[in-house]
Amino acid sequence: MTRLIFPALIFLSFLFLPVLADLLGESVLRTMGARIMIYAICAASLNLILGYGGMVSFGHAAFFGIGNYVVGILYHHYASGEPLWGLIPGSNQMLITLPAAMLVAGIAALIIGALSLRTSGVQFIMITLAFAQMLFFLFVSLKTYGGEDGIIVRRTNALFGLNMRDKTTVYYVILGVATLYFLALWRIVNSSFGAMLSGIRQNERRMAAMGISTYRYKLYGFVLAGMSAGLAGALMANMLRFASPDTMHWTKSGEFMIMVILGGVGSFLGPILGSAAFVTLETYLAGWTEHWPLVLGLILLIVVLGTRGGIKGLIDRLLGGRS
Amino acid sequence: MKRKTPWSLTGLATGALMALGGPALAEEPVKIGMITTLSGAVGYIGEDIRDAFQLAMDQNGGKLGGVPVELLVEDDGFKPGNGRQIAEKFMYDEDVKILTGIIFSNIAGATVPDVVDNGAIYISPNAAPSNMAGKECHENYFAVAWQNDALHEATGIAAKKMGYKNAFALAPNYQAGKDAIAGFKKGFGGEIVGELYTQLGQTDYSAEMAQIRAANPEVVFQFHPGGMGIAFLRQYQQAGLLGQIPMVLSEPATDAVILKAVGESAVGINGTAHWNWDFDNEASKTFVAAWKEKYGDRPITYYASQSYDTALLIASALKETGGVDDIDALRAALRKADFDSVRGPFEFGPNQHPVQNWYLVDIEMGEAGVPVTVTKELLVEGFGDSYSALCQM
Amino acid sequence: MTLLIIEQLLNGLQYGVMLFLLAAGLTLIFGIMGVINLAHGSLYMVGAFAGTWVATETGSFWIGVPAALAAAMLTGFAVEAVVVRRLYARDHLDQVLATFSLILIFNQLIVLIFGRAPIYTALPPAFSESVELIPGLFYPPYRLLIIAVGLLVALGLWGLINFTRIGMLVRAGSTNREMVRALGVDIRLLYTFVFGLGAMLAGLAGFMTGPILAVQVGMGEQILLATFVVVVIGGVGSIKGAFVAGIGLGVIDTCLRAFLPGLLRNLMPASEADALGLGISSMGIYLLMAVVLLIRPKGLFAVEG
Amino acid sequence: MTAILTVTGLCKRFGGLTATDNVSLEVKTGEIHALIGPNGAGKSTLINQLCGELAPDAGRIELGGREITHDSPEDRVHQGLGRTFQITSLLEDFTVRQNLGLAIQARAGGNLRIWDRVGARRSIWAEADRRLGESGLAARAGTPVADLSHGEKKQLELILALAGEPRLLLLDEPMAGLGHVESQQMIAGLNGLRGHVSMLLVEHDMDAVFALADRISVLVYGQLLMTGTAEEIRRDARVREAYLGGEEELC
Repeated sequence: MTRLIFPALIFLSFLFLPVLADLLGESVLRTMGARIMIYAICAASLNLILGYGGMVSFGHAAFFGIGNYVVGILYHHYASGEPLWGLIPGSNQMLITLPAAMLVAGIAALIIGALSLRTSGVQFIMITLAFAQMLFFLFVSLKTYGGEDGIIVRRTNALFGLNMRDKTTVYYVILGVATLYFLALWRIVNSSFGAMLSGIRQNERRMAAMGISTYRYKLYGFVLAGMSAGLAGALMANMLRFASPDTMHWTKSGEFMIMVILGGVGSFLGPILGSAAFVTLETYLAGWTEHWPLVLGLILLIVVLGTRGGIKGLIDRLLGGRS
Repeated sequence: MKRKTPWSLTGLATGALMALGGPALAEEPVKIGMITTLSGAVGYIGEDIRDAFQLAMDQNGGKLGGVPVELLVEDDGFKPGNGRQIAEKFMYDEDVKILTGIIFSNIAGATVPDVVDNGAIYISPNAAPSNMAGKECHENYFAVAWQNDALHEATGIAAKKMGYKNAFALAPNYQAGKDAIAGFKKGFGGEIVGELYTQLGQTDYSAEMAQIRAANPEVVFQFHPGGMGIAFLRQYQQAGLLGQIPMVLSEPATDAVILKAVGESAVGINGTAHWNWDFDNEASKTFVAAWKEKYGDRPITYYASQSYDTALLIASALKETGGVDDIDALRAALRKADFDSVRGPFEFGPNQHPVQNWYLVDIEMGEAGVPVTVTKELLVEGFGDSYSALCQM
Repeated sequence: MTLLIIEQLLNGLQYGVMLFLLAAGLTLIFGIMGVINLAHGSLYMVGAFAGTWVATETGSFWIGVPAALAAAMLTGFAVEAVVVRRLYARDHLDQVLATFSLILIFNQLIVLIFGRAPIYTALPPAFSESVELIPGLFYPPYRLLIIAVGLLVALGLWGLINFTRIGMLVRAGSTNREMVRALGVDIRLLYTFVFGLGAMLAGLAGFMTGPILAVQVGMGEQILLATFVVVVIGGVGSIKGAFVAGIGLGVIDTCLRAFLPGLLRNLMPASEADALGLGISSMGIYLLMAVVLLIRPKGLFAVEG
Repeated sequence: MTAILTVTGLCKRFGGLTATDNVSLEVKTGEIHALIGPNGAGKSTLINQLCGELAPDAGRIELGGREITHDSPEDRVHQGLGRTFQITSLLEDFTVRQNLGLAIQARAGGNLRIWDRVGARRSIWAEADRRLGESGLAARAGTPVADLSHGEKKQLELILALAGEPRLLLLDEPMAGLGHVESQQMIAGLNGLRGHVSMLLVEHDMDAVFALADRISVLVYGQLLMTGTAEEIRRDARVREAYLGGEEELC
């Protein structure tokens, strides 16, 4: 039972965060909370392939950005009334846009993964980066969808007749999706497939000697991770009511990696902690000094040089011995 | 080398106030939230926006229009998501009713709709993308600088007026680049003998230089903001094209900081401007003198003038309303634009974007060995933008 | 037309040797120490700022050269001693995060010291006017200088690697790290040397490009990705690969931009040709890397081992 | 007796070096067949071709009468080929039991399922516990592999390979690095498998080879020198020369 305490604590903090924000008069906490949850979904999906599967993808923002744009593009066609390619009607229904974002991101991950996974090591890092950059340049040059100015989504997608103009409602929708996502991720990590993925990270040669065709499993994991990142991107488009190519810039991929490492690679809750730490640092440092990148850089450097296993590792050590 | 300038003190003071978060001053000041970009290669623009606004406040003892104001500044880190979050913080936690400062269209796109939907006023000192000038216009959204397209249309008009019959146009392959060439064509109306798109962030333009030389146009128009533009101009000179084929530039390619970095490679090029440091009006002279006194030989950019104008506009409205409690009154006061702009004549069009004059400028070598823009003639009077027709307020 | 092709080839060569200067250091650091150094672009920036500052203060471009080299090398030594040394035994992830932090730190330090505005770099006076190489072909001599310096450095590196004891160790190190340790060599000294050398080449590249490009904060990141592409295409750890891939990429990138839209226009309507040509050339280097890796997953001149 | 493994005319060259030179070899069903040879004779290269990590330049490999020359390593495993690694290659973060569980899971299939719970696949864990119980590692079931001794790792290598229920087991120096007592245990363990699974044993420890092998093949400079019983090998002059010329001693 004790191992449930920590996740429950995290869930409860997010549940009561808006209340706390109102009490303290710090409503920025609510926005931060929503961003943390969305980034946590994306970082956790990266952690699935990177921490559990050992695939260091430097292009994860591509799928985040695709999810972002699916919501933006569907809204654009919904608002203009013209179907995409004369076929696909636009939509502002979250029950349609979110699955659509996951689907499109999943297809992109299938194609990119199928090609990239033929390489490994540094080459894999670079080829995933290359694909993400190609997508970035593609979207920057798409005139119909605003190019680098992005798409303004005037209204958050509708869901069950909820009042989505209310920011707290949107917050709880995001919390709901994030909770479902992490429950699902928990199942995936502990499934037959999850065990295989973990084995592949530890020793691919051994897995082959057990008769496992590692490529298929890695690709499957890559697609699952891509879909989750697409989900996160779609939520981000709903929260910001905006989609733009900066969501797929290579520095965004870098930030997701930072969150994973900061939180603790391969630990289930690590990405949540890492995303929380990163967003909090960025927000409060920027409010504190205009030279915040310097301070942020120093903190990250100290964390990576001084600790192993990120924040999760640190907490475990403080709580005594479990690693 | 330019070292740290005194603004850091005011910056620190604002920071300290924000950290304390309390109403420390005797008279509750009107808070103005400034979201701007201080990070990275474009950070100098944010620096100018912030410092010019502060300058206007300092000239009046920390007041605008007789009302004490407090300027809250935060760096958006060139990220739309951060801009949006800072806006929420300003509006909900600091109860800010007037926001300003955003430089880039993509950050404005993520931030401004949220601000105006919340009943706060947003006054843009720079970015003014076409959608927000047209269909998505809003009564709480004002643009002080220009509409994005107008910049390049004015340059096209300049090329036409200078008698060129054909032109070669280049811009990076992204939305603003395409808009720039479209705007130029619209104003120019002549033959385009070559149209080239470069990569965003490209550093080497030698391939383009050879193509320009091969096409041998009467005039070259190019729009490469920031570092790309510096590289382009230097390579244009090194390729021996400067002085051979004339060039016209839009305002963002000729700001004083860029000219200083480009050096002699910019001399002889024509530009367009809605404000220049040598303007002969009282407001402009006061501004330039105050800047020189405070910042010495730090280049004075048109970005700074826009932010200064923004402060003057806010001052004119506050003078009338005395505060921000009545947003409707504030909006009505802003709409009048009853202030002496550093650029001379200024009024808002129906979409609350400027209607103003554009001028032709020459780039000449200044006394300090740094090129400067020199105003030549009036190009077009009372110029607005074509999107206002789409705006239904 | 022939003149245009020659000119574009020269342009490509110049861009290529620049990429080579950066990639040579990166590929050695990569190959020998197994460290992914995202901060390599920061060393390039440090070289550019330090060299330009000294050149402006003294009024002589040439005094800027040793200043750029020294500043970049010393920064390189410091980075190696304080940060990178602790990363040798770590995985790629920690290296990426640590060197990413270094980018943030270096960029902001440059802002603190030099301010946010880009700074001006003067051309050496003798190189400011175009020269007529062959009748009808005018070319900026400064670019010829860069080509010459780049090729000289390549020659020097070739000599260093093939004919000196240090070079022997470097070669051995990029194929088999354990072997160098077994030889009883102070591996730490070798690492410091290689890192310093790489930093110096990056600083040289930064200073040399100053008069052509903009010397500004964040200039390193613009070129960083292209440099990594060169390293990966050439094969990690291979100087020869960096040379071939750097020049190849420079020439291909330049020629794609120069000739592709024109060629495509012969095949299809102009607007489609422009759109396609544009797409291919802006994704060009990434596309090329993806294709190379799909055919040769370890790059063109992968070091065995 | 039929052959479980038939190798015909296998060749592999690295640049100018011929590492495998027209090797033909047969392992009969049920036998323990040892492959010996001095260092650099090409034993590892041969093993790697048999298990599919290296592609041969020429020749043919058959397992139980079915050609597997161009099959991937995974497919060979499905055909009934198991192997152990010379340098132990295990899942270091997992416990002994988890390692074994994964090996059984790999054989059992159904591993692309993301909605089941691997902990709830009872048959797997029952089998894992049974196999551990039969081995000497039962007491170490919950120990992470990283904490095992070298001998224990070698043992686990064997257990994992057997969990795949192979018809033919390729054993790449199972005695390497073991102490005397551990070696004896390993020999006893392998002896106990005689008749249940065919084995091709690559080994330097001649005591072990002579104690275990039904037949021995000698590989020198990539070529197969001879195949015979322990007695025939011991007596052969060419074998003696090959070994005396090298650094190692026979017996």
